[in-house]
Amino acid sequence: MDTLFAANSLAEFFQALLALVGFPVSAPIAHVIAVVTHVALVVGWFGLPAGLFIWAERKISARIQDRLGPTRVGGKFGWLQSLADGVKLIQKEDLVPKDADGLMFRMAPYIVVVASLAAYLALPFSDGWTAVALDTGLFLTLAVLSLEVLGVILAGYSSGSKWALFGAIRESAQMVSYEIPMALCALCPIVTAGTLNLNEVALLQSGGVWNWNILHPFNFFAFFVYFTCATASCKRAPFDLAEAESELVAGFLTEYSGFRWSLFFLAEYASMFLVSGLATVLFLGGWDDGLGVLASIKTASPNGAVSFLANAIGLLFFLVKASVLVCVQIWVRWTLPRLRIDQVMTTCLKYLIPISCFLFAGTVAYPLVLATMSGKTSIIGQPAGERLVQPKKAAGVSNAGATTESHLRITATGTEGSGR
Amino acid sequence: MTAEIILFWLFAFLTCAGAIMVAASQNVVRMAFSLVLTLGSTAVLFLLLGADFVGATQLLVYVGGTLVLLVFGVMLTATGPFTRIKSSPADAILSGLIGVVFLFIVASTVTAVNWDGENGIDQKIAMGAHAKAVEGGFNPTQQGNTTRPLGLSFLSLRADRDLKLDLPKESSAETNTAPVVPGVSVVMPGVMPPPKSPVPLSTGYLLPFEIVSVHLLVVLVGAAYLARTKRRATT
Amino acid sequence: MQPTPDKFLFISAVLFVCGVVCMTTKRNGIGILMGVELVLNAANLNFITFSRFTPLGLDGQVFSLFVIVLAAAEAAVALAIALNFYNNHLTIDVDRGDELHG
Amino acid sequence: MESLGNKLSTLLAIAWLLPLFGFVVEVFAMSWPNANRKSKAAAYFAIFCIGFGFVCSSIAFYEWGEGTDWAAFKAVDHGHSEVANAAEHGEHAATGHDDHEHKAATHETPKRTVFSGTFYNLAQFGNLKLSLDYYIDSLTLAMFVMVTLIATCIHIFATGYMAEELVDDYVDHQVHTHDGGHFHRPGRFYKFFSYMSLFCFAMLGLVLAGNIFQVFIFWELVGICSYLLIGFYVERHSASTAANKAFIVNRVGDFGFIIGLMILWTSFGTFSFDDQHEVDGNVNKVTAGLFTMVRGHDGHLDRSSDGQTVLLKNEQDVNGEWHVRKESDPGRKTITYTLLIVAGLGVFGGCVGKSAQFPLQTWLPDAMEGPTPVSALVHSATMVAAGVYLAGRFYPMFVPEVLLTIAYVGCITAFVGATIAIVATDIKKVLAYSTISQLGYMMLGLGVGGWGAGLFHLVTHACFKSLMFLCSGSVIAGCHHEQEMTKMGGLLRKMPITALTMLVGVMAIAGLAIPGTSIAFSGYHSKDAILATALAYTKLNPIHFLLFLVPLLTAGITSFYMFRLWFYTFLGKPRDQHLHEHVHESPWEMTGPLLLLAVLAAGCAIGGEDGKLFKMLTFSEPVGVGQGVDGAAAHTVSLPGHAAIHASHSTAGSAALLAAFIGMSISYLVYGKGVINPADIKRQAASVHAFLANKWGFDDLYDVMFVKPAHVVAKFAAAIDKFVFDEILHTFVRMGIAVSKWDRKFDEGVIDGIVNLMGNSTYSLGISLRNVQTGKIRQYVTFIAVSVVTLFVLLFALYPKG
Repeated sequence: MDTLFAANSLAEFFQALLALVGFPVSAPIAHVIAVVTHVALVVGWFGLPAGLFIWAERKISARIQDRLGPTRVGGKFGWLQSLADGVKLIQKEDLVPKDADGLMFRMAPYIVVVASLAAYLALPFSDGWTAVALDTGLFLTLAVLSLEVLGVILAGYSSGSKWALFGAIRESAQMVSYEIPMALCALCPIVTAGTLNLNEVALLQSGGVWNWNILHPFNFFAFFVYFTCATASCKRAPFDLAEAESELVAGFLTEYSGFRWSLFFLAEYASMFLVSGLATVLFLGGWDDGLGVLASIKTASPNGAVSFLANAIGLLFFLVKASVLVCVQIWVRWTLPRLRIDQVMTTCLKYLIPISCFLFAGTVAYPLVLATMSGKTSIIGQPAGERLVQPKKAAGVSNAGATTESHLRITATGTEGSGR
Repeated sequence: MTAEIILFWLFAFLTCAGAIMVAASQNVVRMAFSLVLTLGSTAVLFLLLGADFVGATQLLVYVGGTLVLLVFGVMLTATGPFTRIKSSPADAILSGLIGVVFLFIVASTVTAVNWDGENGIDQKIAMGAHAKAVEGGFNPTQQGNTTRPLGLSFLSLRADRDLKLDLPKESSAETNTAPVVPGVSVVMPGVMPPPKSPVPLSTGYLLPFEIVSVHLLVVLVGAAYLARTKRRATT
Repeated sequence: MQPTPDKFLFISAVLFVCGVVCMTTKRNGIGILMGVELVLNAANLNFITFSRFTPLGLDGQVFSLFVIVLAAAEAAVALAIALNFYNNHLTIDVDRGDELHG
Repeated sequence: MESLGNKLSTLLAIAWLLPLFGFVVEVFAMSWPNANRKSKAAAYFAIFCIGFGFVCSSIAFYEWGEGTDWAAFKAVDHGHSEVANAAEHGEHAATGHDDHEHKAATHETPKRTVFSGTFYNLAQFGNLKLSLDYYIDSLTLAMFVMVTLIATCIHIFATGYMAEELVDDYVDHQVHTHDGGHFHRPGRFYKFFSYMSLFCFAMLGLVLAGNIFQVFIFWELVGICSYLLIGFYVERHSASTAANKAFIVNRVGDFGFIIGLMILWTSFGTFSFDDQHEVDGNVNKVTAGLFTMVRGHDGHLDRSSDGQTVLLKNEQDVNGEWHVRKESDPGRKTITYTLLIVAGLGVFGGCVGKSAQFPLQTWLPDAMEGPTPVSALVHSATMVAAGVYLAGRFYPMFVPEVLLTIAYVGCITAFVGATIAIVATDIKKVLAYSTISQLGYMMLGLGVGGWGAGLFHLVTHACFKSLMFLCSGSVIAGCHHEQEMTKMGGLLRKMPITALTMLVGVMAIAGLAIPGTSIAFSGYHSKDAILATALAYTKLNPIHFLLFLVPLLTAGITSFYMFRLWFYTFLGKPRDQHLHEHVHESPWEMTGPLLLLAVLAAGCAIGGEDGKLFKMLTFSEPVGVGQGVDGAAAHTVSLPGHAAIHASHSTAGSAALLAAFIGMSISYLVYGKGVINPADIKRQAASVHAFLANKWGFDDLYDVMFVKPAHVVAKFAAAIDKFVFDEILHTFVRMGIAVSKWDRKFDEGVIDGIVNLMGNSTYSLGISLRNVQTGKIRQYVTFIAVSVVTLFVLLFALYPKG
């Protein structure tokens, strides 16, 4: 029973579970099962919540615009409106323009969807509850996110329509430029934590709101810059230049209809949730409740059902935080007007990049300066080196080795010795 | 026939297929996206080989950056929709021939080496004592974590070379819990015996790193200068 | 259990050959650029393979990182050159840029 | 004693070297980039140098007198033996090397009067030592004082005379450029005085010289200076030719001089006049000088039994006397008598050239092309007298035959010069010829055994001749460079000081005196001394009676043409009114020296041969001269001793005076009163006049004898050069050309062929290769790939398996 809850990854979990049930399987099979489960989870996740978000967006926008929004389908609040939309979209005819590049035209939506899907690869939903606990988690996530633009370009180009092309070019230009400040700001908490492993980043913030990175003087600003860039990279208003219905009919979506169109739509919401979750993990303490209860529980009983339960509760916290951020994005979309393309680029290249560079440098210098002034490396909360999870987790989370770890600490925070 | 074998074959196929499509296709944009396919699956291959950081970099830089750049180039230099500049079949045949011969040569070279088997190289090196370190360090089942060593090496600290952390005998048994530094040198005949006392730190890659950064800056400026639109040819 | 190195090497060989063929056949400048990228990737794959299977260790990965970065730089410059070429010849067909013929 | 010698040598060295210093300074000042040509700084500096030299030499003279407690003037009375003794003492002292018991044994005043030594060793070839020595005796001192004094006067005079050179743009009216204008050049004030200083240095060095080689060095140096100064107006053709003439003619004499030097060196092994003292360690090594070897301490030549060889005394005995070495002695030295004669003649040849004696006298009149101060200093007082000085200095080496030659040469020179001077009309030319004849007098005096007389006349003549030259210079300056006496006349009122001083000079050279009294001009005493010697000489050897008559006649002629000069210039009515109006007396810096020199000219020889000057000179007379030579024994001429000379004084004196008066009165009648018209005489004796005016045709003679033949030879040589050597060279050249033609053919045909072949093949190869370079990138890549593949294939094919 313990092994069940002592599992480091889903694969081990299943292995233990099946062994418990009486079907002992080898590790590879367990891996396959785990992979399948992951995919099922993620797809299911935004099969369902994407719908939820769409519904939420309709309602929120309606409220912002002083309307009721959907009220009919499925009860008083129109719960099933999204489902109805989905059914309608699936029923629609799959059109491919005559002089479009058919293959590309068909392929584009899948690339986008796969990109935003794959971005969930390294995102931890709760302590250790991640598809692949990569050491380069954030890095990989950003990389995969950057793949999305290719799909957009492909779509715009292969449509063989100038509106689509315009939209695609705008989109690519915008995303390629916004990636830079986004990555820089995402690196700020990484520097503070000293690891790219999202799971560790989250763990390092656990144990109280005062440990969250957002209270770090530089990360605080970094959060907002990051969120702006994230919004832009999701093509959300006020940065939705790609489908600027007032200028380009619908941008790169012009020629699309039916299911393929809805794939783009899904991908958009998926990436919205992804960037929000990323923000949660990086700045908002991930699955940590603000009071350090869960952290204390887990430290009290590192493994077993209790910690499992704690993880489950942490999952809820995580979802809530992320969803709130998504709602914020929706809110922003329906309240702010759209910028001109030149304004968009100006915002990025002239303001966000310098600001983020400054923030990054500040975050790097901050602990060193602080350590030289006062022996500590952070004003509020424990220094990063001291709030580390128990060694058992460390084995699963990072195989980088204690010595390397300690070196990493030294190089990252200047004075702190190894907490492990 | 484990999962990673499956993955390997899958992505190996994708890589080769993409590469061949790049070589075969006449449409530049299709080439570009075949290239995306190739590079992406190459990145996965990197991951399979335990080089997660390199894989991620491959994705970010190549797929996310370079290829977008290429597509830009394609679109900026396109004279019409879906332009295709056909190359003469003679060229195709000639270069195809060369390619085949070349491939044959390289493949024969590769296969000529006895990788596994009694006294094959694999026996000597890959599956030798080094493999244990590999088991610890690069084993994909534990998602080889090369980020920190790489970062340290760029900060001129070779975690795998300088921190002489040779494996304890018993630790090789349960590889999971044993803290293993990737690429650490272990006792093996002919290859780098572990020094008794810590050797002075090697310089690592700090200088090349800096040089490359400056080089990037220079390239940025130079490319921006070159790409400026000048007077068109009078034709 | 690992796939043996020769498989990876073979893949890289395929990449390389395809790159070379690409360079020799494509009249489109960008196509040639892509061929170059393929070749570089083949090299990277070799690096990684040997760093995985031989005591080369981390150095292979470091080198491949450098290769990637420099490839990016090279791509940028090459693209700028291609744009210049296009500005001067109103085409990207490299066969038209043979002013230097003997 | 040594201290005295050091003192003297130091003082004289200062006096000698100062002008050199002046020369250097002036040369640099002259070549100074922006030297102010209007300043007289150079002149003042030169005057300072030479004047200081005069002071030094005077001091030296006084010191010498003190050091020898005026032995020179005490040695009175003309008793044969005593004079001999005195001379002996002198000689002893001169050669005397402090040998005390010897001095105690001999006489009461054992003081050294001759000091010799070495300043500096120039070089040492084997045992031939070339060094800067000094030889100081009363003659040296007298010459120093005389030269420096006169030079000072002339320098001062020159500051006035050369004043016209004080301009940046000097117009030479005697030089005409091609466009008919006059020649313009920057003034040469600096240059003139730097030359003068150099000359003073050379002349003093010549006088001070302690060995014959050193004499030769400075001899040539004064020659150079005279060359530079004669050619001072180098743009004037006459000046440059005159300079060349002087130089070349002197070379003839110097050729003889060199022969003499060679003989002396080969047979004596030393050049030094006096004995050489070398102190190495504590041994005081003494080697005999020339005089000692020849004359020894008693002045007698030691000749072998057959009389063909002269035995040289180069062995010193304990009392410091010198003897001939034994037959067996390897150090024994001898010289053939004829060789000794030749040596003497050679050296005398040098003197002939330098002081314009009979065969070589022609250069001196032309030398008057130089500025007048130069004529006064170089060509009358000092340099030309250097020949006489050398003859006197070298006297002990002359055997009677040589002396006879000297006498005749002098005699002829005196007569020729005087006769030509009668008809000369250029004022400076007249003086030049008189200079020649006076030099002839001196030589004559030396030749007939009047050592003292010759040098006595040398000094007096220096005084009055320089005076007269300066006067003529003042006249010329007054007359704006008009030198023809025929255009002058009546200048007495215009320039009284010049006229009167000139008169003094004239009287001095004419040798006037008040009969019966001892009041007389210096010229009288010296000339009288010479004539007396000549008379005594003719008494001894009657066959040579001309040696007395010709000089006597010449004395008359001298006073004639001298007074002619004076009357012509200063009396009578002006012949050229326009010139006469512009005549003016010269400024003080010119007249001052005139007055001073006039005093000297009048009274430097007061007392005659009892006078201090004469005693002083004769004090260092070579031993043996005093008692004369009885030539009968040696089948040669015999020379009169002092006694004989003294005996014939009154006769000779009165004869000379008579001749002088006659000459004076004739010229007064002719030119003063104009009783006889000189034109008539000219018409009467036209041929004679022409002959004389043609200078006895010496120039023509030399022209025919040397110049023309030289031209012929030169032409012949040129012809040979042109038709033989040139032809040979041309043949070579033609052969070379032919060879090179063939070589060219080979070059173009074969070498170039090969090179071109290479070039063409390379070119065609390139042409064929250029097609390969299509400029298509893809093709290049293909090539690369193909080549790589090929390489691999080859590798696999060739690489040994296993």
